[in-house]
Amino acid sequence: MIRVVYLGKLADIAGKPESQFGASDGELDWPDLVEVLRNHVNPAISEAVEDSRTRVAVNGELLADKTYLVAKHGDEVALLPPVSGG
Amino acid sequence: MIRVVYLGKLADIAGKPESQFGASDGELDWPDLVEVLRNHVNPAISEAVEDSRTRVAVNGELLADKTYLVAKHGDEVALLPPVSGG
Amino acid sequence: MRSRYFPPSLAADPVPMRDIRLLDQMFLPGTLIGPFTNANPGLGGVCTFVGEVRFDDGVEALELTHYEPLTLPGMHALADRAFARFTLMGLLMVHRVGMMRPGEPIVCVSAAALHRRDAIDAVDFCMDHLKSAAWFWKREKRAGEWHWIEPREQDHSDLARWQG
Amino acid sequence: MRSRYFPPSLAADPVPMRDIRLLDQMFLPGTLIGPFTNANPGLGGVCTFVGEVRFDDGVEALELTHYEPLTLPGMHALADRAFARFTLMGLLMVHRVGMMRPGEPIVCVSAAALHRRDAIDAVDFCMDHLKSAAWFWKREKRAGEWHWIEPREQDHSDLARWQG
Repeated sequence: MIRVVYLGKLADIAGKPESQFGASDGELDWPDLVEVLRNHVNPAISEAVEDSRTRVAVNGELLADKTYLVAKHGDEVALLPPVSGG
Repeated sequence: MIRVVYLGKLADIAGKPESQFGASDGELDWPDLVEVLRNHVNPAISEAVEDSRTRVAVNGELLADKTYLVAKHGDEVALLPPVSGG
Repeated sequence: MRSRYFPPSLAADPVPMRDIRLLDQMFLPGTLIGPFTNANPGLGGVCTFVGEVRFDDGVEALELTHYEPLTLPGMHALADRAFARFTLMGLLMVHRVGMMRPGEPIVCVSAAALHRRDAIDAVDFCMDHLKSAAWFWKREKRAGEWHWIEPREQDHSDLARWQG
Repeated sequence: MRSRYFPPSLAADPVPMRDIRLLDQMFLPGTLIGPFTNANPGLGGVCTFVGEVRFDDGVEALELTHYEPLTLPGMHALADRAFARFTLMGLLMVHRVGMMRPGEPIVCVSAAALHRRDAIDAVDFCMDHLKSAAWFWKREKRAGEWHWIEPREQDHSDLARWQG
């Protein structure tokens, strides 16, 4: 299983703080993630993570380019919207 | 009498913290002060107050141009060397 | 330049003092700053910034969410950059997470240095970079409802001050 | 821009809080900063700088001479300029005069504001201008002898930062 964590307002959009997804071949890449979010959570969260300002971390490591995501069984994928001002 | 106060290292140069000077016509201008310091205190203090960085205040008011000094009986003239760094 | 005399306690321990914390409970900045100052004997100056939750119109509470695997490492990486950029003796960086009321301290950054320019600039630098380094998301409660606070343009101009 | 809510105590007393002092005895900055912060309810941030007498090579003591008719008015005039230049809620400016030992606090400037940029910049501004505004002369005692400290070039470049 791969754990996906929704931070900030993404948790509101997803309607939950995190999800667990299985990957048939043991790996989840960026197109897989966008699709699994659309089909198994909701289209709004799928669109929100595609926003260019949404960053992705795998096991606490920020990805320079989230489209290069490769998550494996046991990984934690964090979806990070832009940080708040004020 | 006119009170002249030596601040900072000017007190060391003068060898005292202040002097009292009388003015024959009741007024002391800048050339008078330079001369009275040279003749009645010492030449070194006279030179030090002529240094362009030495400022002058009369009764707590800084003079924009010390050469316009006019001190009257009862006035306090402060001789201010540049403030220390550090 | 005059040479410097370092008191024995400092000479024996030249490692810069670093105190970085995330707190999920109310804190009193004075209880941190006194010991921090005393832990840096021989300093020339200490600059401290304390931010409090503002009394903004109708705001009842503020909640800060963070992502633990990024927040503390982010604060340490920011401290590394501050130590590399400024000549510091010590750096204290404390941030609240969780729910806060208006008037409560939310952040405290304190820098000790031999020279005041380093101390003041390090605090300024850390405050400008803390939000982008440490991944905090804020929401505020108004009339019983929570609202996320969006990023501001000001944050980008704050960071641009330190480039080049 | 969100509008701001001012707590009743502040709304009833919109005059900025100003605390300017010359002290001829040792002081503890913490005992000033706590009450200062509490006197400014509704603030967004407080920036504080505390300068201490450094442990410079062989320096046994530092003495600050001032000229009373200029010093306090000079500090008040500087506070006027800080209030005119920055949006401040309060300003604390305390300076020691007389004889001090290494490690003792010599100056404490604290600014409270709704926004951190004002608080930090006001402290920076006051520290850069304090020496030229307030007419302090320093001498230090090394090996039992007093030596006057001369002006430094750095002071001029500090002031130039705020021009234009």
